[in-house]
Amino acid sequence: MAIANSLQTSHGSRAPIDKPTRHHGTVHVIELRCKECNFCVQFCPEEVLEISDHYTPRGYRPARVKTGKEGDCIACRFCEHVCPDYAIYVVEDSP
Amino acid sequence: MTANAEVALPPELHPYDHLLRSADLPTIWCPGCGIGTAVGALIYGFEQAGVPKEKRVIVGGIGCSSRIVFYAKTDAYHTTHGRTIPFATGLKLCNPSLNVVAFAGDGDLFAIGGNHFIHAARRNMDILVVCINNFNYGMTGGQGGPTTPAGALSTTTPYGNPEFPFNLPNLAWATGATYVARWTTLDVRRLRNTFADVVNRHGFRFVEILTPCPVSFGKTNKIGSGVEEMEYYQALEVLKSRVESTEITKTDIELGKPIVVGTFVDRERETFRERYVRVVAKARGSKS
Amino acid sequence: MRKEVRFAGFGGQGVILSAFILGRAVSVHTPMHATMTQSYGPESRGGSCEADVVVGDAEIDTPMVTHPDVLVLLSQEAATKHMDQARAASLVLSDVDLVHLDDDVAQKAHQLPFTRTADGLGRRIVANVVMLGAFTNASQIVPREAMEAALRETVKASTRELNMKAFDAGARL
Amino acid sequence: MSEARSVTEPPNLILSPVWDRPRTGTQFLSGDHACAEGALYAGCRFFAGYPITPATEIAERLAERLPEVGGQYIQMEDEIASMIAILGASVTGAKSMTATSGPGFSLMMENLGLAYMMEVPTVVVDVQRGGPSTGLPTTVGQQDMMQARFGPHGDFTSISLSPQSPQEAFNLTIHAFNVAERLRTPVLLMMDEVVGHMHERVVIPPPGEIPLVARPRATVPPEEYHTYRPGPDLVPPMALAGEGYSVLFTGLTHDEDGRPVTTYAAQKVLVPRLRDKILKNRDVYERLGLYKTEDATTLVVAYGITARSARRAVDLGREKGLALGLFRPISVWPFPAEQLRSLKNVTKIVVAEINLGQVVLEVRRIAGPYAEVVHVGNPGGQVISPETILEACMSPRRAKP
Repeated sequence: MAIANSLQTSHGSRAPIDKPTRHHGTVHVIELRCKECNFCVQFCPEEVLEISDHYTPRGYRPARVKTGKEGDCIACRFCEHVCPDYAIYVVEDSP
Repeated sequence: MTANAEVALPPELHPYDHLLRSADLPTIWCPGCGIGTAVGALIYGFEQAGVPKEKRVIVGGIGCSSRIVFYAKTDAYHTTHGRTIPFATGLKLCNPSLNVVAFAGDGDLFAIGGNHFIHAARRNMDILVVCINNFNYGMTGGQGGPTTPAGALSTTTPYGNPEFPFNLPNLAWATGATYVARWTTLDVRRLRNTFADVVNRHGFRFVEILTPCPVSFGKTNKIGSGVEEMEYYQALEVLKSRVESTEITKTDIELGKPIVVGTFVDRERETFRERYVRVVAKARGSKS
Repeated sequence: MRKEVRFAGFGGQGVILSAFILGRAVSVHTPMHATMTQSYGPESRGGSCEADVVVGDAEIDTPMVTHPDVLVLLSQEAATKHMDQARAASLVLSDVDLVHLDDDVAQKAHQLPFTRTADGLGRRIVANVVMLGAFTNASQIVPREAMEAALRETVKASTRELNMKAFDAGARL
Repeated sequence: MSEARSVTEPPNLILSPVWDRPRTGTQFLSGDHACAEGALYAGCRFFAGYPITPATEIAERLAERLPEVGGQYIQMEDEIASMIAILGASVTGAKSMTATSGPGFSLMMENLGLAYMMEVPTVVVDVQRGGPSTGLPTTVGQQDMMQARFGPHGDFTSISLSPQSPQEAFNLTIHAFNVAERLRTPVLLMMDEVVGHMHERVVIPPPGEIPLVARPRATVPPEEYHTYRPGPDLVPPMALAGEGYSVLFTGLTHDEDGRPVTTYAAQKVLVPRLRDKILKNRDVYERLGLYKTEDATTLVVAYGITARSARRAVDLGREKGLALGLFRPISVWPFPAEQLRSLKNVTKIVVAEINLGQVVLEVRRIAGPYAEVVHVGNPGGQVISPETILEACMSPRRAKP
């Protein structure tokens, strides 16, 4: 992290690494699979996600959609693709 | 947001559940490990490329990466340490209709199995080799290996690694691979597209995936958690869509230095199989 | 009946091929049994070389030759090494131009010009086939037709005629 | 090439294996070449190997012959790769083989263990030479017999066959494939340098005359199939790669679905079954050569080339009025213990083998309580002579301590 910081990575750099199509989606989290790795939270381009404050039986706090951000998902699916645990996915809202 | 922990989940939720041995989830991988991301990308590649389910074969060796066989629902062979490639070789040769992926870690493929890698590349064996490079032996607790950066700390390089690591794309190129790419798990979309592109191709194809190993490598080297290692990649990644062969030596990985990612090699060469079929024709023709 | 035959010379003389042809003649073209073994060294040319054939009318038990009945000596080194065996053997053939035998052995041996005859045919390489012709005649272990058939099957088609000629020349020595 | 395949052919080789070039009839072949022809006859269409004296002739013969029959020969980078490549081949249904000698055999041990654990049929030939280490590359030994029995780590049961002639090398290679397929296990063909290099008459029958055995295959639909659920004979039917079963094979201790379960509970189900699968199916593989044993009081136990000296020793002894007999385990492992015990008149056993005492340990374990067991051997490099064996048979009984 120290090295990353020294290269002045800021929260402003949370651009997706390629351009998503502008859609809207609903995020689903399978909490029992989530290991609180934070990949989805950290790399969601719209900062839709956060870590919840409750624990799963395995002792992790699963990711969840921030209150008030439910409509902000652009269905880029980066969270779904980057999740190493198949714990999060997006259902695209029908246009 | 859906269920909380107490509610029984429907058996299929995630779009990949039918492609996973989902009853065995969650995986054994540590929080912040990127192997699962790579596995998902490979599954996507199979799907996107339209590889029939019964034709998918994954061969793993020993180590964290090889555990793919317990989660991806394909014909799956969990073999011995270092021997993914020769097992895949025999398998592919005897049933060329199968789509065979050797999926293993950096220690498996390049330390104990290094000889097999270079020879399979030399023969242009028809397999896709995926290397999860997390710079150390994760499963056994973080020992140094053939890709541990010079100076990096591990349980067996407590004063900093005195050795130089392999540059894997360079090695693969030099020994004959027809396709070579390097991505990090942060580049998941490019990684997925790469798999979709190469699973159906012929020849010896090699994809290196730089993967966070927070518990062993990341913590020891003050990079931090999985997500912090991802940020480290984000900060240091330099994308080169196509590196000329003369430039491939400049893709070495050093701690704290830029990491070149991209597709480095994409070339045609006759495969072992193609050449052997001619041997058969000659043997049968000349002896009849 | 059990007959032990030893061919001894140096690598490159066709020692092993000679034993092979004898073994094949017996095994494929007669109802008798034959076992061929060979000393096998890291050098393929120039070193000493032996090949043994045991011929019997029953299945051969041990294939190891300890007291050869027939001894064929194609080099001085082989002759020197096997002189005692030659003394005990009932039949000894040697190349007269390459091998000097002790007097007592020389008395009973068939000392014949295998190499010289082959040179006369224009190809020294068939000296062993000349020898086989002489061997077949002198030993009477295996019918000549069987030997000729095995020889024909073993050598390349392009050299068949030369080899048959060499065999014939040997048989007339 | 034709799509038509005979039933004896492995199902998946796109090269369309054919068996239109059998070299049948009476031939004069070395043991190595006879072994190669036996493999072809048995339906082997994949060979991966690395050259090593005195097994190289097997590779050479198959490099020439396999492409003739639509099969494949591949020279691997080492014996480790060879051993595991034949396992990869076998999981597709192909019959596969490798051949080596002592040093290479040592390198194969880990993946031989994997074959036992994953229950992958294959055949491994070891043409034994003198060891340890590089030892005597070009001369005879029988010093790998305990490695054949106990080489890989962990508990497993080896089936090892030992031919005494080229004809038997041909026949036993076919038998080895049949046993491997039938029991889903690797089978070892323990030859020796003399048998490997020796030439004799070998009669190769027309295709079909020697029956071939196919491995038990999955017949139920995938959703009802369990990768490692054994049949009544303790052998699990095998689903091949590409058949749609999403099979899971692992070298880890596993449950009936192939899932890793690294517990004592799983281990104590799996590993004893792997043993019992072999021990309870003796009729599948056991072969024994007996010579004049009916009234024998002194028995020579010998295998491979040594058995031929032993046979001569028995004849020489009989000429002297001694009640000698030959007990030749053709399947050396598991040792035919019951047959040995059934020879009630025997009071002395001479075990002749070209080593300093290997199979004798097993014979002593079996017969030690009722017979004097003597070893006659050498450290490799030469065949034991009939006279040496006879002498051991005639030496006075040791005084009991």
